[in-house]
Amino acid sequence: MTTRNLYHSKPAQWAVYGLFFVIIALIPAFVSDGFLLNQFAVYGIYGMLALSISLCWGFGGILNLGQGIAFGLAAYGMAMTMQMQSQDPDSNPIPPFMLNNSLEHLPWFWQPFWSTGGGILLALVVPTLFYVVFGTLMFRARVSGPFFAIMSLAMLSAFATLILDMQPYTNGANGISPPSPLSIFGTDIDPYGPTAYWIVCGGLIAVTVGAKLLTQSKFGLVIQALRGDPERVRFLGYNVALYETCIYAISGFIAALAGCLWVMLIQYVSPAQLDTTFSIGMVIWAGIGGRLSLLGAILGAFLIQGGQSYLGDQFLATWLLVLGAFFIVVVRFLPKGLAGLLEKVLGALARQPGKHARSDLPHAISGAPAAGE
Amino acid sequence: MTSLDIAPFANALVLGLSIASIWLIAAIGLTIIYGTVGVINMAHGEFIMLGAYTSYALQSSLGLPFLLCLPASFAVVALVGLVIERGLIRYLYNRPLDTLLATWGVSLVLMQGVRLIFGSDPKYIAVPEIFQSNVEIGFASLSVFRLVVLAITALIVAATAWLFYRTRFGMQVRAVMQNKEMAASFGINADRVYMTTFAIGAGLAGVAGSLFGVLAIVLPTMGTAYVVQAFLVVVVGGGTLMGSVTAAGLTGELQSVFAFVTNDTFARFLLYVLIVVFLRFRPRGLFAVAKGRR
Amino acid sequence: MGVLEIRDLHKSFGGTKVINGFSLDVTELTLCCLVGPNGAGKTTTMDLITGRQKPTSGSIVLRGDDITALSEHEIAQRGIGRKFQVPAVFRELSVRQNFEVAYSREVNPFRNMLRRRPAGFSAKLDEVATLTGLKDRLDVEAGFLSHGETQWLEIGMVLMQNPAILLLDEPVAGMTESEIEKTIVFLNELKRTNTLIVVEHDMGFVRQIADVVTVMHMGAFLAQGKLSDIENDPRVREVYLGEPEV
Amino acid sequence: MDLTRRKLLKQSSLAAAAIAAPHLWLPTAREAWGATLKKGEPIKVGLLFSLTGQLAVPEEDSTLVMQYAIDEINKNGGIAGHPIQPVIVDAKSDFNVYSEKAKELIIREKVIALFGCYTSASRKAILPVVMSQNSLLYYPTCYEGAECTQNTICTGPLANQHSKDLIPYMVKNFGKKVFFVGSNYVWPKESNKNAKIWLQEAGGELVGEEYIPLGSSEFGPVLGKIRDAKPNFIFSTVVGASDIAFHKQFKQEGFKVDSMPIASLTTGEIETKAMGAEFGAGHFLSAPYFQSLENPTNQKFVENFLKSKYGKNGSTHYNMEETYLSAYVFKAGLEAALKKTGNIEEVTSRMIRDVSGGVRVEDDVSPEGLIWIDGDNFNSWLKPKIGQCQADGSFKIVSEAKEHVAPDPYSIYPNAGKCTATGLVAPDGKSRKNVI
Repeated sequence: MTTRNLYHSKPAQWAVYGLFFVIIALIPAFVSDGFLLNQFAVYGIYGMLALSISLCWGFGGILNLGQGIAFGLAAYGMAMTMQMQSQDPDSNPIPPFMLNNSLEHLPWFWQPFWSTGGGILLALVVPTLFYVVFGTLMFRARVSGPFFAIMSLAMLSAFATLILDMQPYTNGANGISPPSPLSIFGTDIDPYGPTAYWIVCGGLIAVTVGAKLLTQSKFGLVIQALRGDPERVRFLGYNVALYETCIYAISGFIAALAGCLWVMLIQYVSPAQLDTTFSIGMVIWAGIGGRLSLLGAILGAFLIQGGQSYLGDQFLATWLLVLGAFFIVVVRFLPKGLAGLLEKVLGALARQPGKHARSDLPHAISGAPAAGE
Repeated sequence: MTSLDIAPFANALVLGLSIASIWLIAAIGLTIIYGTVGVINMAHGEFIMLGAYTSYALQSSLGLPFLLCLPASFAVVALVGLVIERGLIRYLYNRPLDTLLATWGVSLVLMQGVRLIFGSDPKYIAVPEIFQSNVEIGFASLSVFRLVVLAITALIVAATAWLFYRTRFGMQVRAVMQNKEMAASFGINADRVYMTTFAIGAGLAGVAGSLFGVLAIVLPTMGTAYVVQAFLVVVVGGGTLMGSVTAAGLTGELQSVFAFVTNDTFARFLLYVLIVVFLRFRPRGLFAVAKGRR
Repeated sequence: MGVLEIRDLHKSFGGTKVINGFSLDVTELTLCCLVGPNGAGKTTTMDLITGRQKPTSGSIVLRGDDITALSEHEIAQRGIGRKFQVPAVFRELSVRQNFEVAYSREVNPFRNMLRRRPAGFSAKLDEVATLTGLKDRLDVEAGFLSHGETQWLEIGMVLMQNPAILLLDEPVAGMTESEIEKTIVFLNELKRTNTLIVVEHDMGFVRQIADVVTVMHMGAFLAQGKLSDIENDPRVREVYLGEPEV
Repeated sequence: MDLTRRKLLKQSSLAAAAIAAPHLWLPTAREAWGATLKKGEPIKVGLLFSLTGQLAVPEEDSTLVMQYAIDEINKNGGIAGHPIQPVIVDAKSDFNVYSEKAKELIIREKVIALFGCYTSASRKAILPVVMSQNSLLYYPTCYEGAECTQNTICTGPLANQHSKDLIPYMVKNFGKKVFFVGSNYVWPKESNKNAKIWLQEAGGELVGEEYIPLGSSEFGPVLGKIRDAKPNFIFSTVVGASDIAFHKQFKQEGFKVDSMPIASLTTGEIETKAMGAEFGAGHFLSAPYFQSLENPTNQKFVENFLKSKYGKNGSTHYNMEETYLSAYVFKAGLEAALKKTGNIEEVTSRMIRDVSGGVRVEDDVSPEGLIWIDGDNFNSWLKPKIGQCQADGSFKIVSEAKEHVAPDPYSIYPNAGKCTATGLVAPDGKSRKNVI
């Protein structure tokens, strides 16, 4: 085992993850600029989204181009929760935009959002439930691969259209901007302060650890198996549709959490959060970072969004051109993304002469990517 | 609309036919590319956009008449498709999800490239005055240009059907679709078949683009407006020519009728939901491409 | 009374009848070879037993339970394992992981989220890895195995599943002579603890493993018995052995 | 100022510090809100428009005309001797980027004011940060109203001003029956609510109302309904690419502009140029500004702008002019603030806003003629004009309001209350800040 690729060593992986967690947790110690802190927190949310894509696409082989559904629906739930915090049941019972749309009562489905806890709970549960229903429908019918990708895209369009059309309840294209920050237990969470950053950071660490453990469980193994050959898995006695629905819904739940936190930071939601470009963007983050590596996907999001913010202004008009070309190169030459590149490099190092290269077993070195990473 | 007047409803049906022809011509290139090569081409919308810009550029710089712009757009976009197929797609044939993503990258590059060259302000394609009127067919009324689109769509469907079912090339295509290895042993070059099909599919998108540029507007982002519909036509149809014709007909009529009864936005939502439900029962579409079994 | 009973099975695709009133009883702890000319419906029968396709009519009964309407995974859970004609393994996973997935005592996704290695796995892995000769190859990615090894891996996976009945579709296709020898020994060992149905063309191979041979023709039952009896059956000679094979 | 809020913020970050770490190396509450100006240094303002993507079509022009206006002000001595320094960012037509860039400009660049946004959605996306940092947004275009914040100033027409003259004019000249067509979002619906009031007053009749998806270019079904309803004219609030598709299909489907013209709130010089003048000719537009306005200030503005390095697109447009005005409204506001304190270092964003009530941009500066900022709701008093598109794509002014029309963001929602300088005062007398 001396020549095993370090990339596949579980202790090494956990060490790298731990280091990453320490670094992101320490950022507020060095950054006091409210703008930067808020921006980094937003990147953390993009990281969560990339991770959710990595789970269902990288590990489960389910290419989901409609992750904006969970993100967007949850964001609407959170925005309404925060909006209702600024309303008063007696003197000011409905949000201004509803008043302007000639509503006299708060519609029943927004009623639970009077309660902060209830609102956040619904923001998380409703999108996840939708994923369960839609996933069950699609996976039972064995819609898979590109067909599923297109259907998720169509569903995303359908939701965006519906939200636009339901203007009295959603404020249509203008979206909802709650006038004040989220308040929990009587404390305002300043979107530009360290508290908000730490909430996001804690969320990111929690979902990353959870996802990592999940991929290392038996469930994770079955998911990776069905990515390659769902039929074989079926004949081994596993209910493939149920497994696919599970991983799809889990990834949806993570995206929903990201949506909630995002609104906490941005205080705004609109149908643009259900734009196809945004959802496909998530896939690009994960693809470039490495869809088979959770951390790779997260860093992919940081890299691309950071590039968009900081390089974008220099390139201005050519940014999308550069991004598109970069993505093409990654798909063509590095299907496992930048993490896959690292895997190759470490693999090559492990094969260095003098270390008992096991020439009879080249496969052992170039390695099983599947064991979690 | 509570009146029992049949005319507006009949008009909606005629209009549905026109919408269907627009969706079909947008989808036809996608159909043959998916049906033959098995590639979900996310850059299809940008091929449409390129077609529109080709017509615009030829018209504004060389003064080419509109009807000549159509074949020219076909040629130019087919060439672009050819280059993309040779340079990228052919390396990804056994990775269907990756082709989907790579072509998305291509679409970003094309969109931004066109924006850099032509700017992001809208452009305009001129058509002969004769296309700028409408005709009354009994109770229904339709613009001449919509009829032109309908006719060109019918022509293209016929030509494509002829090409794929009546010619030697079509036979080769079907042989490759059935069994690539077997076809190769008969001396059919699958590589060349794929290349040609991809180029033709791209070229057809170019023709569609020239027509859409007249109907609406020429913008770098114009392709995205058509591409989801085109995908749905292909998915519902199952990737065959007949499937796409039927699917476009059905969805176009449904859109028109729903829009007549409710409004355009809600009609679109209803249609998408119906398609999801439909796929629950026919996951491979109306007329599926035969796929080899294990 | 057999462990698996197939009653008057019919299956047609479009207008073509592929299985036409086929019936079969499989006795516990025997190895039954399913033979017949190409297009006799052997693989389709396998598909119908494992739920991959649904019969037009007829029933399949496993230990008294009708399993005809069940889906693939439910049938697999009841103890029918299947090895495909073209070996189907998880090429991106290591051999060990392939075995791990195949060890499907627990199929509930939620319980599987909480555990890594179920009880009894190590012992079973050891046993199957030894049996299939893959003990040294456990950490190899399955995509890198030789064709013969892949066949063995898939057989091993079916064993990990611990099925009451094993369905093997041409298990020695593409194997070398020595590998075939090994398989023969192995199958003869296996039939002491399991019931097996094997689809095979190679009559030499059949001769060395079969307890019972069932001949299919045009989607129907033609004859059943010991190989020697079958070989002497004039009907069989006519449709099958009468052809160049013997 | 808002001390309780600041204290709250301080507490929350301190609480977080206590939870997370024993040390106090953590940043506590940020320094004072809003930007301040320094003597002898340029006045930093942010230009938050999209230079790439779909929204670049109108917004790139906005950036150019803002730069032109700033150059012009600086050439004439700046504001109280201080030059204005624009910080230009690209919002990339992406609402996430609008929000991010607004934060960057306000928190990091510490600009004293933001000029930006075209769509209401992008305005809503940045308002939370503008309000929480007590900054100042100049929103230079038409919008629906129904908003009462203490941090914005708008130089475009509100829904209650925009169509006030257009509807009676059309009813008088073409007939009573009108069909409303709009893009499916907030502004068209709000505009139509106002238009219905004018329509009722003018004795007109609404024979249909349709909304089509934003960005859609399929007008077949809508034109079919219009054909059946046989209106005398169409009132359109269709925007962007859809608007161009609408005008083209209108002609292609055989509708005649003479018997059924489109009266629009958005189809101006640039849109007409994009669709081809043949499709725009004969239709009507209501706007406070047209390139063809015949007054010396406008003629000078058009001439100087078009020959400057910013005038590359070859036309001026109501949206550009409203943006141009916002620079002068800012200048007037800052001068008023200086008059009040005498010390430029004491001027804050919020102070500029509070003293901007009533500031005027006079005839000799404003191409559309005198405008002034309302002291309650901080929108503009202006005169909407009606133009008819000619065969060459220019507009002929056919009517101009005699009096300035007062902006009222809540004109159709009297129950919501009245917008005042300090907040929205509900009928029960309660006042609420920053109602959006």
